[in-house]
Amino acid sequence: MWQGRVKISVNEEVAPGYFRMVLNAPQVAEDAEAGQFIHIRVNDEYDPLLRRPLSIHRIISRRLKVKSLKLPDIEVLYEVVGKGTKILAGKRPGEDLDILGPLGNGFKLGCVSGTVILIAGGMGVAPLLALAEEIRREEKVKDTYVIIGARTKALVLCEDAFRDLAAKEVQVATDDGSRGYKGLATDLLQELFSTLNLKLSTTVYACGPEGMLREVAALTVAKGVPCRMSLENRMGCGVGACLGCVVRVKSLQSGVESYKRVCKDGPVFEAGEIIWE
Amino acid sequence: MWQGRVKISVNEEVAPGYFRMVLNAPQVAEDAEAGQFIHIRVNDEYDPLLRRPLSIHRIISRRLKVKSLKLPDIEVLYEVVGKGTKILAGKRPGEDLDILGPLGNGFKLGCVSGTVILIAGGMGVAPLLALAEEIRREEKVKDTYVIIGARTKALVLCEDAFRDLAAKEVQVATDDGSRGYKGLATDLLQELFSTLNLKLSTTVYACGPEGMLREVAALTVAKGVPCRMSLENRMGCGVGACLGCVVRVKSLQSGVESYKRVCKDGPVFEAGEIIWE
Amino acid sequence: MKSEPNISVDIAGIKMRCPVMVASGTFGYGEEYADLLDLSRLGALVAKGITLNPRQGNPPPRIVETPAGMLNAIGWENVGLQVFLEEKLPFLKRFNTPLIVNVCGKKEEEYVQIAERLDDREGVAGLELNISCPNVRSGGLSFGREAGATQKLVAGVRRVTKLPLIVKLSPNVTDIVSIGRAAQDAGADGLSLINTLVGIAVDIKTKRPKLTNITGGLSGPAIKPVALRSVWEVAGKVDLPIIGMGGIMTGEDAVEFLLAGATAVAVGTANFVNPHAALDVAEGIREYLEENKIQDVNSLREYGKKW
Amino acid sequence: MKSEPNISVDIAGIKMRCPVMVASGTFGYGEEYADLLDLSRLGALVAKGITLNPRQGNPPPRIVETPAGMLNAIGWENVGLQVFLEEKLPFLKRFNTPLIVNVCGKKEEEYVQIAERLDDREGVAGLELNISCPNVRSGGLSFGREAGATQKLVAGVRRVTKLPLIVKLSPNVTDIVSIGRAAQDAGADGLSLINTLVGIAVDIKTKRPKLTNITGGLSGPAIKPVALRSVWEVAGKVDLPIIGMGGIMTGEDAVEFLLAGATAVAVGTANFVNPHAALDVAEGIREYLEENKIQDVNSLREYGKKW
Ligand SMILES: Cc1cc2nc3c(=O)[nH]c(=O)nc-3n(C[C@H](O)[C@H](O)[C@H](O)COP(=O)(O)OP(=O)(O)OC[C@H]3O[C@@H](n4cnc5c(N)ncnc54)[C@H](O)[C@@H]3O)c2cc1C
Ligand SMILES: Cc1cc2nc3c(=O)[nH]c(=O)nc-3n(C[C@H](O)[C@H](O)[C@H](O)COP(=O)(O)OP(=O)(O)OC[C@H]3O[C@@H](n4cnc5c(N)ncnc54)[C@H](O)[C@@H]3O)c2cc1C
Ligand SMILES: Cc1cc2nc3c(=O)[nH]c(=O)nc-3n(C[C@H](O)[C@H](O)[C@H](O)COP(=O)(O)O)c2cc1C
Ligand SMILES: Cc1cc2nc3c(=O)[nH]c(=O)nc-3n(C[C@H](O)[C@H](O)[C@H](O)COP(=O)(O)O)c2cc1C
Ligand code: FES
Ligand code: FES
Repeated sequence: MWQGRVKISVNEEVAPGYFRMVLNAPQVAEDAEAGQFIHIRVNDEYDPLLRRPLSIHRIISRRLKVKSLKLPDIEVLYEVVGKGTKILAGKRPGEDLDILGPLGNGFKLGCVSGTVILIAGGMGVAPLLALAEEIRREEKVKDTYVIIGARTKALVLCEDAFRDLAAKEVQVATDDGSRGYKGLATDLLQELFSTLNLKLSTTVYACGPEGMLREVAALTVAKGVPCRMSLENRMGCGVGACLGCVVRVKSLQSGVESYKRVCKDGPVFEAGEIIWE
Repeated sequence: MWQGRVKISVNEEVAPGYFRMVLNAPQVAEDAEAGQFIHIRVNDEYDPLLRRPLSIHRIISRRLKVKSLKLPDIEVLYEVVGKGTKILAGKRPGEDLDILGPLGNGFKLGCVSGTVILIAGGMGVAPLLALAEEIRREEKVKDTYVIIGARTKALVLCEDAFRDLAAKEVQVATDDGSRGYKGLATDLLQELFSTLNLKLSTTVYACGPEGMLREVAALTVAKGVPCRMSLENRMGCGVGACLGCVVRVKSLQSGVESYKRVCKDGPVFEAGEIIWE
Repeated sequence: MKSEPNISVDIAGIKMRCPVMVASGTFGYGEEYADLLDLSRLGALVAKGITLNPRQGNPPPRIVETPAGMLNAIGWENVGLQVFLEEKLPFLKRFNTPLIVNVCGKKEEEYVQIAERLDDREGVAGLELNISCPNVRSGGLSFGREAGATQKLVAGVRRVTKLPLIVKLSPNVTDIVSIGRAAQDAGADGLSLINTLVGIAVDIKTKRPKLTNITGGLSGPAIKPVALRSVWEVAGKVDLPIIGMGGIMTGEDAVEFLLAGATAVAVGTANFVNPHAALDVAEGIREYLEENKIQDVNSLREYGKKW
Repeated sequence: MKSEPNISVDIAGIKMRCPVMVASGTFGYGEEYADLLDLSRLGALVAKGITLNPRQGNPPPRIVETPAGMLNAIGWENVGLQVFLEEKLPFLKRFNTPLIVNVCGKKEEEYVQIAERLDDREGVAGLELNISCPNVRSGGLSFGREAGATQKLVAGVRRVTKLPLIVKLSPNVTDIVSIGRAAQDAGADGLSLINTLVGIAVDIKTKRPKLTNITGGLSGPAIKPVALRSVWEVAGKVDLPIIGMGGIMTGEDAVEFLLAGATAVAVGTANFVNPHAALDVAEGIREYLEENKIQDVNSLREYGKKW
């Protein structure tokens, strides 16, 4: 966990209202895992007051001029939804940004093997691309399927990037049918489930809007397929101290209900443990 | 009085910590007089909350491409002293700024004639340059003297601009003696007074830090020389509604004491009417 | 939606074309803003607080900016009742906008005298009793911080006026509901809330308060959560129409107050930041109603009762 | 200046190397921040409020951002006294930093029992009675909003503990001085102020409060003026050392509190924005003293008395 000011080297609009930003932050990148996030202070004033959490989208190598050294950088992908992200979008390369991270528990691949399915809704691609990069290094994973859902064609993000990461198949669903399947990403998941032998090791990783995650949780729990999903919640501290970001969970072992902190115990949780309100 | 968003066409550092900004604001420039100010909202968030007042420094002509039309623009000169001016300094040409103006009562040259002395301390040059431009158009003014005081050489602003405006003499005083006279601008004023025939029509216009203005007021009142000076005060509305920016005055006619609003009744006042706390 | 939503409201018998007024002390007597916006489009205009005799107010500095807010200690500078009637009222009468006169005083007597003289005045639509001004102290707390004193004062004024009587509450109390109830019991027709919170800012260079008066009243977005809570608490317990205020900058902010239980809102500090704020807020409310297919702004205040 | 200025202070017998502590509920039990800053450089650490039995707290959403502030309605989620003693205290004892335990309860009985069990505990430097938490209601107002209830509660706890007893005051009252006096009369050794202001934020899309608990406690820079005013009022009238808090983000903010009459300060919401805030604030105070050639931080609190 590190906190300090880092330099922005890229901040560009990649789709209408969606930006990618590269931060020269080797202190954070070195320890970062897929599913973790950084907590960003968007300005020096007190409005907005709190930091904004953004998932680690990619860790990319930057070659330094001197001594052909390489340093890892952090890339984030964000949508402009309110004042904090609007201020971020106005930053220029060369400016500084105060970040804190890496925070949270990532996807924790552990001893994953066999078939892996990544399902992303909208901005949900952000942490899943980092995960896809990690999965590529997992020798026991045979096939990786990627399902991307978006409102419309222009907002389908990272499709090529996932393909480049040697996913077996990248499927796209859009609400308006302007690209790929017309309908929900979860329809595609259901269909995929019907073509796979779920008795063989299969794991699902999901990130996206709450409605989608709820449905993914229902589907995977019903089929007994292990599924880990990344949640979002309003955050205060981001480090587990304020208890502001909790989600209601039921222990898979004991059945005991309690609150867990999205920032520290998550943001990645087992689909089965989440109690949806 | 006009309020709206205007485009920034220039925003550059002219001396360490001092910036000049040009705003494409013909709606304001057309009505503006020397000594008036504009009230600027530096960002869309609520910190800082209030607008920041800056004097009209120059009204400059911009030639439009089409039809060889000309539009007047507003130039302001500002020092970075806190969070509002820091945010201003970070603006890029092409960005918008929400301004309100022109506000206040300017220097009101009226039927000035004979000798005119402008005395500026630090940022005080800002409104006095606009005044010098107006004075140039006054045929009855014979000689214009300019005295500029600053902490050090690098912070002596607009010296050449005043010279170009055909001032008879531009004198400079710096606290550290790095340029011109070593000492206070008011020392130079005192000296100048001793060389002039104050029986002939002489008027002083002043703007600068409170300490300087107090001294200028004392000198001019003692000699019976008419003097108008521009005051600064914390402002709320800028239009005379909140009564937040008042200064204590004593009517030159009736001797009655009351508060006057710097934003609306001023910012320019008769030196003799101000009651210094 | 077929028809435009209704945004007119009635506060204590005062009919307003839109639910947005300008808050007392932040809009002078209207003159200063007349160049910048059409006063006849406001829901109502609440004049700067007046006292029986002219008052010079506190020595400067009188205002200081704070994070997302400001402190003021104007100290009731005003022209006094007589000059108000002679010089300010004629101007304000020109606009077809209800004028609510904000009344201040040190003693009950003062309030009563002002109310008496305003009672039959053409052009005065209602009175707002400022019993909560934190910047003038007359031995201890101001009237509005104690239920008994509130009830007595309001009853005294009620006796001499038939005008709609709005009482403006202070948030600097343990139990704002009890003060609101006291006003209701004494015959008030409506409540305005909130006035400013008492605060201080310190100048660490001079080691003294930034305001000459030491304390000032905190207003602006910083206090919006406290204002919303106050409105919601009172709306649930007191059966009077409420004018909600405190940090309203946008139509969205205003809708929050209306949902919490206010019938109308007032825009204060926002006028300084955006001279067009009151009309922008009104337009924002209208847009909200349209987007949410709500026919009448008066239906919003029912929501808070169900929370 | 020849020598370093003194920045150590003594609050109710608790010796602190610098006048900056972290505020209860904003720093957990220290564990989460231990990676980011050296806990042994803090003046003191105030633990998250504990209750006799574990509490799960309120359903989310529990926090919402407001202009220059935030509302929280955590609702006392905590591990309970037993687990605190077994699992949290051992970690905190490792640092050479006074630990102040923030105590919460619904009934006097609860406070008393917790105080009894903490009295002889190694590693506990003092108690802070949170009698002002706005997020738990037990029939009407919380203890800290009424002088009589405050006095009774503090006296009850005083009877069972020899530990330095700090009482944390609520700003949601008409007269904070009377509550401070009641605490003093009942034997408190120090006062913490302020706790959060009660507020609401409304979601205009759902037409419901943003917090499930409806109301929450407002903290952050937005409330700093109210906090400074409270500290100044109480410091002038009550003869107990004060821990000032509410919106402190920088060393300059802290100096404002010290000038207003506080002996020490606590940093709360700022920890979320800048995890290093408490140490940065301490450093800022030291720099201020040096620049102003002030030898001892303890001399600052005399200024407010002269305003
Ligand atoms: C662990 C984590 C990882 C995230 N990763 C990404 C990412 O990689 N890319 C990305 O674009 N976004 C991500 N988000 C969401 C992102 O943090 C919010 O969109 C951002 O904070 C909004 O800030 P704002 O000031 O622009 O919007 P605001 O003005 O604060 O809010 C605008 C609207 O968005 C809603 N909103 C804002 N933040 C949240 C939130 N955290 N949860 C639910 N609703 C919210 C508000 O209620 C409001 O309606 C992540 C969130 C979390 C918790
Ligand atoms: C009519 C008028 C015309 C002005 N013209 C110019 C100009 O042409 N160029 C220019 O550089 N400045 C001018 N000023 C001053 C300018 O408005 C302030 O410097 C600016 O508002 C500071 O904003 P900030 O947010 O950067 O500083 P803040 O963070 O608000 O304050 C920084 C420091 O400056 C002090 N300060 C800020 N504003 C004022 C003020 N208005 N009066 C006294 N002290 C203040 C504060 O107390 C604080 O110590 C003018 C002021 C007035 C009233
Ligand atoms: C500069 C200023 C002067 C004020 N004067 C008065 C007044 O004379 N009478 C009154 O009842 N309220 C007065 N108020 C309080 C406002 O009417 C309003 O209740 C308060 O500012 C909260 O609203 P806001 O946050 O929108 O400003 C004043 C507020 C400000 C900022
Ligand atoms: C998330 C959060 C949790 C809090 N929990 C407690 C608590 O358990 N006990 C307590 O006495 N105060 C609690 N407080 C209040 C703070 O200790 C402090 O008094 C208040 O936040 C004002 O300081 P600040 O503006 O610096 O945050 C909490 C505040 C926040 C923001
Ligand atoms: S954001 Fe503070 S505990 Fe998660
Ligand atoms: S700033 Fe409002 S009256 Fe001058």
